[in-house]
Amino acid sequence: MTLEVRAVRKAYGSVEVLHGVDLAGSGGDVVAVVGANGAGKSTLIKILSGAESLDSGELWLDGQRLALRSPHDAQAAGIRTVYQELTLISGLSVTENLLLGRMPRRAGLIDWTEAHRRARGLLDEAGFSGIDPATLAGDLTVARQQMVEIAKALASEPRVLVLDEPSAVLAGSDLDALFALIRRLQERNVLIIYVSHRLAEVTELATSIVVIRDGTVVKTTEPARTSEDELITLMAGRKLERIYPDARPEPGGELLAVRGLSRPGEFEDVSFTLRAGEIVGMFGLVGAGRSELARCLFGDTRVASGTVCLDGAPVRFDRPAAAISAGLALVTEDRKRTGMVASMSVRDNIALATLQARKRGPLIDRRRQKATVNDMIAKFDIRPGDCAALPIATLSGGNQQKSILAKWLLAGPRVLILDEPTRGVDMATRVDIYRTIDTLARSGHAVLLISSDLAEVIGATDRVLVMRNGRISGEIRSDVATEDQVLGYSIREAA
Amino acid sequence: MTSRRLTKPAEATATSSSRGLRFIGGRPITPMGVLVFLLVVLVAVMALSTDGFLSERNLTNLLKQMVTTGLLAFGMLVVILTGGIDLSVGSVVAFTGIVSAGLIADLPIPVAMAVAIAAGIGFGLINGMLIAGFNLAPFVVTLAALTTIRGLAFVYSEVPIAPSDPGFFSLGTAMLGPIPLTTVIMFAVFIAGGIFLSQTPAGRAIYAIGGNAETVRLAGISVRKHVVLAYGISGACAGLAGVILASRVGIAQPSVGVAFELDAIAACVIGGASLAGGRGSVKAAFGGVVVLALINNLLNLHGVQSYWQQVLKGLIIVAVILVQRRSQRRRA
Amino acid sequence: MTSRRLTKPAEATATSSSRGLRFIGGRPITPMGVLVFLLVVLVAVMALSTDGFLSERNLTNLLKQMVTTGLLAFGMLVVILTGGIDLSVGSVVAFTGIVSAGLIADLPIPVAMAVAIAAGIGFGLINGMLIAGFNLAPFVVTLAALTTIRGLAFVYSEVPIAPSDPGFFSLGTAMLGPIPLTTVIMFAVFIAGGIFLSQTPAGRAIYAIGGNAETVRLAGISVRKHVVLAYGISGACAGLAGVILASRVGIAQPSVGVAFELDAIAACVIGGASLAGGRGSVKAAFGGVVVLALINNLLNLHGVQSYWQQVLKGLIIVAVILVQRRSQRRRA
Amino acid sequence: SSDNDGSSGDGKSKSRTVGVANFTLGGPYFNGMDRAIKAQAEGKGVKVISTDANGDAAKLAANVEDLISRKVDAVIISGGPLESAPAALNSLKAAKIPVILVDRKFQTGEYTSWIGPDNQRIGVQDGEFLAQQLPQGGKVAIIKGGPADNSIGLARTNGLKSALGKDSKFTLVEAPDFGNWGSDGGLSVTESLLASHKDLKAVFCENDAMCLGAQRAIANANLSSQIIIAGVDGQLEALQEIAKGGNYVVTGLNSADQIGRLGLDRAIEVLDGKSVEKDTVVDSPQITKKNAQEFIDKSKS
Ligand SMILES: Nc1ncnc2c1ncn2[C@@H]1O[C@H](COP(=O)(O)OP(=O)(O)OP(=O)(O)O)[C@@H](O)[C@H]1O
Ligand SMILES: Nc1ncnc2c1ncn2[C@@H]1O[C@H](COP(=O)(O)OP(=O)(O)OP(=O)(O)O)[C@@H](O)[C@H]1O
Ligand SMILES: [Mg+2]
Ligand SMILES: [Mg+2]
Repeated sequence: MTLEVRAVRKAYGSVEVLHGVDLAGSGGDVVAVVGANGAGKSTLIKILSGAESLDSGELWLDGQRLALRSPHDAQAAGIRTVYQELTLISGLSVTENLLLGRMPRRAGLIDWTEAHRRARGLLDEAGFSGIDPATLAGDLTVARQQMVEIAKALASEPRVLVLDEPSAVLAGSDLDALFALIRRLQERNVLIIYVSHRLAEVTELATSIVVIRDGTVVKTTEPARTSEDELITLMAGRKLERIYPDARPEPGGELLAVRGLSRPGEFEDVSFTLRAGEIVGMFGLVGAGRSELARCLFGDTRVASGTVCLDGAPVRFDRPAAAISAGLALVTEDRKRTGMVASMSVRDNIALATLQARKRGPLIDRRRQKATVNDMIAKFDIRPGDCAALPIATLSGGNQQKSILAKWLLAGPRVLILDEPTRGVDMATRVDIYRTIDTLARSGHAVLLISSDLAEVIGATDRVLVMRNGRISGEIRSDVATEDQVLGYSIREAA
Repeated sequence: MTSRRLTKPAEATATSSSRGLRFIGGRPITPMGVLVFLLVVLVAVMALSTDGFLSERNLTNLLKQMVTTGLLAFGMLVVILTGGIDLSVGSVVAFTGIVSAGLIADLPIPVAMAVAIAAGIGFGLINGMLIAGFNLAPFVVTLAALTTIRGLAFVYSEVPIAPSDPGFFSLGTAMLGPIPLTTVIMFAVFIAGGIFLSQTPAGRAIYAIGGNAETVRLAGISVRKHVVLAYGISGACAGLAGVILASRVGIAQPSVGVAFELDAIAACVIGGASLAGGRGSVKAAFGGVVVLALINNLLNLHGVQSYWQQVLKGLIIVAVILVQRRSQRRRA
Repeated sequence: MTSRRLTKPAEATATSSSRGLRFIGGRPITPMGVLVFLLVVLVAVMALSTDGFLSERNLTNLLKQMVTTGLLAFGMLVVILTGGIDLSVGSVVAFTGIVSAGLIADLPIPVAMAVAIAAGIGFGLINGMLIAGFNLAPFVVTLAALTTIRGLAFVYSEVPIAPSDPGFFSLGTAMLGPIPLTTVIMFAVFIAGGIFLSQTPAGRAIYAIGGNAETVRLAGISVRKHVVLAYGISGACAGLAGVILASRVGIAQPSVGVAFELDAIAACVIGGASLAGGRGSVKAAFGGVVVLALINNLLNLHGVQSYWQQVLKGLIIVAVILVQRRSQRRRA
Repeated sequence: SSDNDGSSGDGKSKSRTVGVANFTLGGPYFNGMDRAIKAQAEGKGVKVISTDANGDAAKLAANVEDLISRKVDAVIISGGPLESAPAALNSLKAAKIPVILVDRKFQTGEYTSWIGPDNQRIGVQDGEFLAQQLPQGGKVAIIKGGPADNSIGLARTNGLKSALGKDSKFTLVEAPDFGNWGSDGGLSVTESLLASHKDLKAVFCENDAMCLGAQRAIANANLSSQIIIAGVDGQLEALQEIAKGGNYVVTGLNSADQIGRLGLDRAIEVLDGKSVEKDTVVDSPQITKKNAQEFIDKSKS
């Protein structure tokens, strides 16, 4: 069983985003595809899965030329894809999502007991036994939805399984389960194409690694014959001398002080402070309650008990607008649902939080707005560079994320709360983001960096707060912290 | 740098929005509860505030009067579940009514009625093909259909047709004991429809399409086919309603049925259906139909003046969906 | 339940329909191009097929007769952009018309008209508050409003009111050269509205809300306030339309304006607006208004009988949106 | 609740309840009728329950059923454009409740008594008057209220045609579009008409409401001196225009007030067991500049 991608080219409108990409693999391989945001990974995958047509080039499966006109053709050929974006039907049970179009029936009617049994089987086989097939897909956390997506893809016993950043929303045991699954599939001689920004897992899993930069394959190699540093350099096209910035000077006075903050069912008795000029990391297991805390600090949900002080003065935000005008900003963890307006242009999205800021009379000063937005696009190196007028939906995941950061930086916040800001973001871009928040901190801002990435949560911060079951379970200075310590705080069950 | 992640096994699935609910074929039954409550209240109010209400005649009237809205509401629900809407049902009622009355001149009554209903199905299928085939906005397509089909009804006969053959009235007037035949037919439609939507692959596909058409397509289910089917069902219900109405009134008018679609839609939404698609239950839609019928009956029995009736009806509908929403909120 | 459907049909078509297009303030200008083409064709057909068309009188009629739909269409567009819909405009037209005619008995004409328009705004704001404040389905809220406000119009006066003071007619009948004053007012509304939607923070917020209300809220913009504003604008336009219509006809009837909302919505959609919200342009909506007016005019000049007019109108509307869609497809 | 009370059971067994089933109250003529019935009932000490079917035949049937539930003693049906209402009539027959039809006589079904105008006759009157006014003939436009499922309008138009049609001096043009019985419709239809027929000599509308709109369109086109107008009903605003002696020259009285009052009286007579005329045609005097004022005074009083 062999798959070959030969000299594939693809252009959107006038912009060519793939300039002749080659890729090959055979049953049992795990071909990792890595590259910077906007490099063309998802596009390549959309072509493999029949979702996009290729302009030129060829796809060969077992010596047969594939002509994929629709995802359906791809599935018929045995190629199944789990997309970067979740596609479950939130209103239907997990069972129906898994067996969509293949529900067992008796006398024309659906046989629910049999259906649930089969769904159960699929989940167990995939190693995701924790999920109850009878729940609504919409009621699962993103992580769990992702697992159902994968189980669904396996249900049709594909010969090629394509995974686009499956680990972006997975963590811990879920991730381990995924890896175990991938290994089982390898033994079943399935070819796996695996897109990820997590070089660690790439080097751990892959049998071969394809590095794409700006739509061309710059190198095809194997884990044994390369290093993370080399990969990063190849992806970025330049040497990233240092990932995390130098230590910052001793922070200034207390900017944000949280005391005994609680929201029953979400988080309990949370206390911490942010000082001017410091970056504080917040680690925790998915579901620990960090996002809820962030949303509450930002005035999106009401404080049940406890106090929040800004510059020593108690504040109580009843809506995000209040928090923003007080100098807070929140980059949410869920780009598509709460981060951007897909139907609008990049410019409209970047300007969204500052519509009132640049006006001439009652009207928006279009010229100044354009200028400031273009500055941001340049500053964050958002690709393609002339995207201001494009709908943000056409940008790659990482570039969308940068646009959202740009939106908030325009609002000129003093306290910046980032919830998983580097999810699905490539290393070079991460470095940009670390730099940006570092400069912000140095200019007297305070940053709360919520992240599930141990290395980053320690490396990019001054202190690390750890959350477990909605409570702060520990705090460590980053310069002395070890990953095991932080992890320990996050999982150790209370005595 | 390694980036390992962990999660506590305890991090189980269900989030707040579903806590404490049971599911049928994977869809929540909450709105139903609220409706039942609402209905009990309404009935109590009416039984106490008016003496006419519980009289057999009035109850029979109620049963008769909910048939048209009921049939249209079921068809509308199916369409709404796909994320669409069918504004043309009122015109289809007019067209099928007048055609059925016109045809019995040359055809046996059952055949004439069958032909009329078939015409209704035809209109529905055309709507569906335009919407699914060219992916046009259902609102506009069926809006255009509303105009066109109304026009065709007049083209077929400018003047009302009052068949002399008493057999034509039997469908609309026959009683099974205290219950009108037409009401029984409506119940049958709702029961069959309920099973169709919750227990058959096609029914579930219709729900799924309303949820995420793209995913359904990838699952190898023909979205087009099922959307067309949905509008076909709506057309069938409208056709049946048209024939029944003509037979009940005893005279078929090309001008009948204006704004019928609005009550049907209102019934579905009162029943907690989401116009975005994917959410809604047959039971609850039926509840919505009953609520509307009770409101009308209440206002009539209290002899509220016509214009005030309109004013109050609007206000009551808002009140009802407010209660619905509140209850959903509390659960969420 | 939280929907994590990232490939909602809406979004999917959103990108696909816009891929490779130039954008103005985030919305595609294609539908405009198609419309212009359509208009040219229609006008050519009419100029050639009828002698009456280019007569000054006929052109003046055209200008007069598009005013009501035009005003309603702009208000409707604003509401549609937020992802809502306003079915109550027809009733608001009736209410404000009759109230303005009634009040001039005791008030100076401009004041009376202002009061009436204010009432229209009031209705709009109430709609908006119910919809945004309790997040109820716009369709049902404004449907209830349609009934209630119609009732109120009759409660205010069952019989038509024909003011004797000729000053009442001047608004509706004054001409600026060959162009009716009312038409000028409509143009003014569209121009001001265009600037409002594309150049002011509130306007952009309304677009954004239609795209993703959650994001807008977290960007510190009050969704509620802007949705209420949108319905207020729709109410204002309906109020203005009502006053103008009454003044033009010279007699205000509580029964006027039935189904006006449908033409307004049709105009927006012919103009390429998406009923899902976030997408639509003022220019294009105006194009839609003109197309509808031309269709009516064409059928009248050709003396097409009324129900055939209905049939053809429906078919033409479908044809028009088919052309729209195709063109978008081709570019996609 | 015991059977013998019902809505009529407010103490004195003498008191009667008459139900009114209106097909629509959406037009001045019809709610004029409704008000006349109530006004007359006031005087006679009869209770009236009025219902409105919003132009929906099925709802009319339903309303009648509701009225029966409320044990009315008689039902007056103002059927508007409705040709017939078998269901309603049947259930009333079954309940042995007398039925008085006002304005509209149903083609089919049994009723106790009918009181209404002769619409054909009114059309003829208008036609004859126009003939006098336009000795050398000319183009006469006809504006219909709605589709021919409303034979009231049809009768009026046919009346006019029978008066003018045979005379070769006259050419009749029917407006392609309906005026929907409202002034706004009358206005826009006339506007379109004038665009293609500048040489009109007269406009006939199936009711006065549309004439009022037509008159405005004609005025806006500065053709008031050229085009005269004829209508039907005797709506107050129309009478006032006619009295002014402008181009609105004639209408035929179809008095909702008169018919409504007679209708209620008829109902009472029936309930009193008097024997009554089956069909009563209310005569429809022609109203012109000469006699307009007296009718205005009458309707004011
Ligand atoms: N629908 C589209 N229309 C226009 N351009 C597009 C479209 N989809 C993607 N692109 C462009 O194609 C390029 C590659 O996008 P792609 O999503 O493949 O990047 P990626 O490698 O997946 O990035 P990421 O790691 O952020 O997901 C980007 O420049 C993006 O802007
Ligand atoms: N309302 C929601 N519906 C669906 N998924 C959600 C919702 N809120 C959060 N999620 C996703 O579910 C996962 C668990 O998030 P949740 O907010 O429940 O805990 P959390 O505080 O985000 O966890 P963490 O501490 O990692 O942020 C996250 O991946 C998040 O993106
Ligand atoms: Mg990608
Ligand atoms: Mg989170």
